[in-house]
Amino acid sequence: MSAPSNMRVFVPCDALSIALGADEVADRLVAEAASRSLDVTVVRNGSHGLFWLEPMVEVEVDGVRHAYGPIDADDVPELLDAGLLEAGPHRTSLGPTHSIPELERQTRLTFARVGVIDPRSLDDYLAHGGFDGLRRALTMAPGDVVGEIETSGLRGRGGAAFPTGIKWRTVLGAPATPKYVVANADEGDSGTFADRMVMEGDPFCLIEAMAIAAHAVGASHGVIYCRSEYPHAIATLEYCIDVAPQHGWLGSGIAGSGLDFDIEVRVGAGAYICGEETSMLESIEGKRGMVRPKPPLPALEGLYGKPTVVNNIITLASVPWILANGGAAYSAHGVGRSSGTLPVQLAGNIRRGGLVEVPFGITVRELIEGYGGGTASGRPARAVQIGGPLGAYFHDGQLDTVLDYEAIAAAGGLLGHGGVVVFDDTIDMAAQARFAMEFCAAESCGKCTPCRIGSTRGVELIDKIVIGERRSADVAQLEELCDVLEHGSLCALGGLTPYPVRSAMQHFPEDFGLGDRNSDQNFEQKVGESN
Amino acid sequence: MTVIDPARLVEMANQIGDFFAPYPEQRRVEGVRNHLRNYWDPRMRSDLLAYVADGHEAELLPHVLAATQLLQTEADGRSAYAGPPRFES
Amino acid sequence: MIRDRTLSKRRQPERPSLPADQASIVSAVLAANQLDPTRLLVVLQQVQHELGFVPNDAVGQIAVGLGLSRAEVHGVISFYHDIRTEPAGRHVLKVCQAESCQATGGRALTQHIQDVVGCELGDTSADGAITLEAVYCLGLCAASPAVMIDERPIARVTVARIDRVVESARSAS
Amino acid sequence: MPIPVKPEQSTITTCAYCGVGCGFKAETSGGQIVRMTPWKEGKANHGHSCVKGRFAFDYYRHPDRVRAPMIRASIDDPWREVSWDEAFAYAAGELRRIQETHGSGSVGAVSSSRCTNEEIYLMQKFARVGLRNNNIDNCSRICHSPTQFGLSATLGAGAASQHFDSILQSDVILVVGANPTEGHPVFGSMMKRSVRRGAKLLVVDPRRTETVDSPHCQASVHLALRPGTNVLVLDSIAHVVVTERLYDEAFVRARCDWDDFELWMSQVGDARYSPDVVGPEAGLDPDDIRDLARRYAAGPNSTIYYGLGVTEHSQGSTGVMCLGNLAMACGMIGREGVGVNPLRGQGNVQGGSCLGSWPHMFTGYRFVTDAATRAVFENEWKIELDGEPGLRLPNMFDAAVAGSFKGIYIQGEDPVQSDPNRHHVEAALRNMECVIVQDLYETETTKFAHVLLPGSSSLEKNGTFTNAERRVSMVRKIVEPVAGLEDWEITVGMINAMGYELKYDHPSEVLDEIARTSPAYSGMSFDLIERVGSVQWPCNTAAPEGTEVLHTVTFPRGKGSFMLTEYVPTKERVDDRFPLLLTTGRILSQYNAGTQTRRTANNAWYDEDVLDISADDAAQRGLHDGDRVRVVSRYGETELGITVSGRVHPGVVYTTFHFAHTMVNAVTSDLNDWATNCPEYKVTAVEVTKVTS
Amino acid sequence: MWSELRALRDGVDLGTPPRDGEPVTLSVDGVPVTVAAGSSVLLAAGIAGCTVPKLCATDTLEPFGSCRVCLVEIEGRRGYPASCTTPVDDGMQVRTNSEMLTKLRRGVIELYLSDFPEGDIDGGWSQLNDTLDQVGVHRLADDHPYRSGANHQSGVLDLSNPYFLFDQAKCIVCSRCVRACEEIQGTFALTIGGRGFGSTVVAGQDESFLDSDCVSCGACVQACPSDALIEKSLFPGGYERADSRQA
Repeated sequence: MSAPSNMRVFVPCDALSIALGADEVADRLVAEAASRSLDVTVVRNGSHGLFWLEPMVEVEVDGVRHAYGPIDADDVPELLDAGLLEAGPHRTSLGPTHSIPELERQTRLTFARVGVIDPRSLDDYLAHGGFDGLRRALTMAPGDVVGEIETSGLRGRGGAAFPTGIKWRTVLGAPATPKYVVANADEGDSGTFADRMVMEGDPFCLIEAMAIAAHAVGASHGVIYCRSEYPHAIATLEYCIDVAPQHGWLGSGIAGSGLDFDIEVRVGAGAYICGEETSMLESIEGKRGMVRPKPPLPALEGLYGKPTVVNNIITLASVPWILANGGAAYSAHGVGRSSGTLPVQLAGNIRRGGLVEVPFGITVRELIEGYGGGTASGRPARAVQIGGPLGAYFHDGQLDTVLDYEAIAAAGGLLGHGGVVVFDDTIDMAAQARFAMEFCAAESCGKCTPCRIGSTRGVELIDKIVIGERRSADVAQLEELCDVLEHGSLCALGGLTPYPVRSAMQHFPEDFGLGDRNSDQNFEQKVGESN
Repeated sequence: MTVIDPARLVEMANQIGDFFAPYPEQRRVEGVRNHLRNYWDPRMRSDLLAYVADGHEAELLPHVLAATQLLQTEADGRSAYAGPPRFES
Repeated sequence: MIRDRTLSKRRQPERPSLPADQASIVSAVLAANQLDPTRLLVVLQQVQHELGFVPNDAVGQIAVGLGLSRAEVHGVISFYHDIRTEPAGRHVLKVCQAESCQATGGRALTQHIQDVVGCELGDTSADGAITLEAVYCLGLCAASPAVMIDERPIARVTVARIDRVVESARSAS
Repeated sequence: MPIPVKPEQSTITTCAYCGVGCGFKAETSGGQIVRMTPWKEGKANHGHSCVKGRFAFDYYRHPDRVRAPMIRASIDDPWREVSWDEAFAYAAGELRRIQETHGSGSVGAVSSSRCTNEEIYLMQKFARVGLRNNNIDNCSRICHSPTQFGLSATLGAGAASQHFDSILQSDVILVVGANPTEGHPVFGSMMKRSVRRGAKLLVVDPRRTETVDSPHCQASVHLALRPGTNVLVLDSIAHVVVTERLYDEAFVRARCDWDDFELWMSQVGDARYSPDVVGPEAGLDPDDIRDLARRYAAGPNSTIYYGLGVTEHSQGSTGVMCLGNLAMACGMIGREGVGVNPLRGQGNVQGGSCLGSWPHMFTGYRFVTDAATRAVFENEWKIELDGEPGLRLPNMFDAAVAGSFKGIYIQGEDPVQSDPNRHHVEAALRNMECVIVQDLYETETTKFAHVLLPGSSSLEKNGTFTNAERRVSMVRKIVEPVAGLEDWEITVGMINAMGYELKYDHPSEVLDEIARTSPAYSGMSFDLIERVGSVQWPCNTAAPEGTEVLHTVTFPRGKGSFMLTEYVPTKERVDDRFPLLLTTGRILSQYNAGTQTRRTANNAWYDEDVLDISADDAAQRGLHDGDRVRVVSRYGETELGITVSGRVHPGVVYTTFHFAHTMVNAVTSDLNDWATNCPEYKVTAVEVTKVTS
Repeated sequence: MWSELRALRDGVDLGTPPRDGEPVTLSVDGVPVTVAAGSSVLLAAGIAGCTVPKLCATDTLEPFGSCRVCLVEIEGRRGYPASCTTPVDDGMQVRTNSEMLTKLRRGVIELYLSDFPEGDIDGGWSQLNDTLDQVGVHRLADDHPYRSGANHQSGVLDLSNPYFLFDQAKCIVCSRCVRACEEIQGTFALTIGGRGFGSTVVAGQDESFLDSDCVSCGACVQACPSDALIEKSLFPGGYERADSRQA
């Protein structure tokens, strides 16, 4: 049997894959291949998001990718012995990648290329439909590009769910120049990592999206504001925005058109609040990340006081597909006012944690049980926090809630950036409520009074409630404080912190010494109604 | 006795002369003359005239000297005051 | 704290200046950023990258270089947790404190790390080997709990795993 | 419990410290001022303030205050306290005696810009009706007299063309020889506000001042010229405007004398003013000169603010004319956001200029040689007036040294400390037979006085001030004058003692008299100012509430006139013995000769004059920060501490003049402006050597 | 152009700078009022004679929106926007009082009082006193759960400037001093240091006022609503703190 020539073996370069040993696997593969004189190219792809299988190694045989995982570096020799390069059988064999059930069942529009391509390879990107959306957009009038986004029904995936088309239309109509496109990559919510996966797995998609936005609104400069906790994403982005202009995809006269647009990466410095768009703009301007009041809207007075598109990474990453395939094709997915797909991130105490891109309309239970396989600990799931640290805690009786913006809101929560964090029955929900206040206190910019002082008072009150000396008075005060935070805060950090606090107290009163919701008829009165 | 040291008066007059030097001849002389007429205490003017007349003509710039001669003529003729001053010399 | 120096008359307070080698590094960073005040945060990050921290004595130079006041620069430094005004230990171990890691035993892990390293979050071990920092999410939540040592992420952290990490950080220079 | 005292009463008044003229509320409790807070309706400050006006008011109750009139026959005698009447009688008697012996012109008077318009007016009236001569001058002689001369010559009005707020509509701000953030801090803040809103700043100044470089305020172009080369550099800027045809021909044709313009073009257009020639001589990069000229000419709205860095030169008046020419040539005059504006030093320097305290002019800049003007005052005052100019202040001192001038009445000034060539001034005063000084404290000058009249501070009297934007604002009595009389009452007492009968019940009557005799003030009255807050002259039937922007339709002189501004280098030159050029200025926390501010806690910031020297020059002389040095010029010497500073270029040293013991004016030259005798404080060749104790 | 400066009236503080825009008519508590476009709802309310309490807003500074006591309700809009940062619109209907607004304002004031020296309120005449009067809360009840929480009562007392003092115990971190130093004076000598509950007003690099770049113009003192920055001359007997609850 002659050794196969120029085989491509894929090992993810995604940060979580690396955190699970992918670099060691890749190094070992290169070393082993060399020692065996095998003609192997190790490609560092993004992750498919099946993190319980990472590090996952793939080999491409006759145009089909076959997966193995999870692989430890020490497994590499035996994997090669088992005939990896011919997709031979091994105890870690997963079969053709596309038929892995958790992947097969997804609807990957935004994440279609993530895990498939070499993120740093422009050729790979182009070979997988890259820049099709931009090419089409450049043939359209800016207003028509915006129209396509409006047709798609795309709403901001960062949390606020504001219709992207309306935002772009506002910037397009703003007379002031220059205009900016800012990509919010300050993905700070616990339990979310979709932005990171795009930046690490399909960075040219973000570049393409920003260029489309630039064309659509008339912007000349783009900024990607990425949190410092993502060094791998930053390195990948910087590589790609360096490469793109060399091939005419950034800079002056993009793709032979009249579009001039460049992008700069700015790195955060450890401030969750800078994920709030106005705070982020301040930070990009080199200032303290203090929240600005709205109005003025950033769309009219954003970066340096100029009209600015500020979009989340996932929002932007959805744009090239929409332009390439049409807004109507996108809005064919989803339910009601929640069009398209949502990349859900399964995290916390979950067996099969990872990224699941599905159309809106799936239930929480389908996600956690169907995709996630239940808790990692094997114990019963007790609470699920949806939408990051400012999202509400759901109890086990609410798992059939449908995942779309309106349904989650109706259930007293918010979808946020699509993070789902599962907790088993060992969790102390009073501690979680306290943490919500503590997090608000730690990350408050300090501008508005409810958030600046209220968050600290909140921590103190929850401590008092748990001690229980004057529990009813303290609970009443906490309720009042939550009102002040929710309705009086300048931005969503203070405004949403009551969500996890109230939901924890409402759904898990026993953890606060407030009786048991299953046995105590009056617990609702005790903990008060959260509107 | 002079009211001020004459050397100082000559210095001041020549400084005024420096300013008017670039003007055409007539405006140059009249400029100096008007300035001395409108801004100088009459005792300073007469001291300067007396000093110049005392053989110190060479110490003044030629057009300043010409201006002092205009002033001398006016003083001699007691000609009436010629109206409000003009700046443009 | 009471500050009262009404009686000390002086024209300009003496402000210590940065050692020349550090000052020239700061100058280079400022020049690389075109003396653009909107790049203050970038400048601070780069100075920290070069010097390991942003010395208080560099603030005046940075302020003048960018056309800002010392107060503004101080305000920005004190806002961002990443910017340090004292040198860190040889290694920085960031321990995630957020919910996904809490759901997977993160609180106990944090306590264990503090015990093993011998200092609280925010402090540096006595031997100067490790600085512990709280971090709110590393984006590794599908395999919590997670930490990051220097720029190396580690997920699905166990006590045994962290002990090895700490040990090798201590022994490495 | 730290509950603050609540003031019982609040009175609106005007700060006397600088030419900005901020409105303040003086808040009192138990008859004493407990604080001064800025008045939000003050049109010069809009509720803002600086460390002087806001806080440095305690000088008024300093133990050093002169509390009673005093006289002495000889300056070697001790002072003898006397009644006001005795003081007036003695002083007037002495002046009369001198006039009888040495002639009518042997005595004179000097008014103070720290006094009110009414008081300044009364001082010139004192000279004209009391002394019966025109020997009256004011302290703007040593600061902004060239402004009055130069702007009158070109535009026809010796005052700022704009109001302060106008700078918010400027696109380009050209600051020449001024440092507003130190000298005129509240206006400086307004300037910075304009810069933060996008106006571009161009600075011509030998020093890298705070105006050039401070947080959020950086000059786009800074011409750090060699001291003394103002006119050369301004002509070079004009050269660029002319040769690159950046001028506004339509404006010039419509508004200015075209023949004079052509004459001017041919002068400044000459190759000798090319930036390539001027640059090396002035120590500048020629491209910077071009850059500045182009930016100024491009506007669209470019304005000029300038200070003593322009006027205190042997070509001070010429420098001012250069600015007037430049503004006219580029059409940058006669609307909001443009103009030419002097930043005046003392609280009422503009008033000092306007109110006739000149040896050659009556109120409103009308010549004493003009019979019609004289007739107005002769009619008002019922007395025949002298139709020839009197002596200027420096000439009075010259004459005193020469022995022909023997008596002087000085109101609120300290020429020994503030006038050029200290030794000359001292010799002059020592030569006099009667020196009458009216001041708050004993000063360097009172050492030579025979009569000491206790003056009243601006907190102790009623009247009006005119600020640098021609704005007349109310000064109100907050506390009683320490010796019972307001300054205007003292001057009235002196006039009466000289034998001219005169009576006013209130200073408003003096302003009424000014209005009757002066067209630019004809609509002005205390009632009007009370009603509208403050009024910018001209105020007359055409402009019943005053005029914000001058020259909108025509110039007061009709067509604007381009003056020829040939550069004549100062005679003050560096050489091997005196290789450095000393230039002078002020600092925020101290005011002028420091008479008031040195008697407040402002010394916490700055308690002595310090010499700024470049690192190169310091190193060459083995000097270090904090060393004491001897500063020697051709005229004298003094000792100072030094700061090694990046704000001055090699070859230039700089100091302030706030402290009497420093005696900076013992070093400065006695060269002065060709037109007005304003001293050349900004250029003195010196050497600096370390003092080894 | 000039309204922001020239329309200011002494003794009257409408909370945000007057503007020059075209006239806009709205109603506040049913009272029709016409103001220039670009004006804030807070200013319009003041002109309509409806006093909305405020702390961080003053008409010499640009609106900031931090204190959250000037919240109002606007017909057709969600939530409780801060009236200082909300520009007027034609036909806008504003309510300055409701049960919820009262509750929110009291809630915010209680948070302030939880970090303010109790003994410095009675007898005071600061703008904070006015606001407390308007909201109708002057102290926390003896058994209020906010008592004994973390506070800044042992913070910096800066007596270095010869003319004014800064007592952090009385600082409500409204940033008016910082903004005055920037917007009015243009010196930028002050900043907020830290963030969140740890936010404090600091001069320079957290040094004394005298050592900082402060030029002692007094703009910060003028701007301070809570007498944390105040003239020393108003304390003839010297200044001592009322109480020093330990942090």
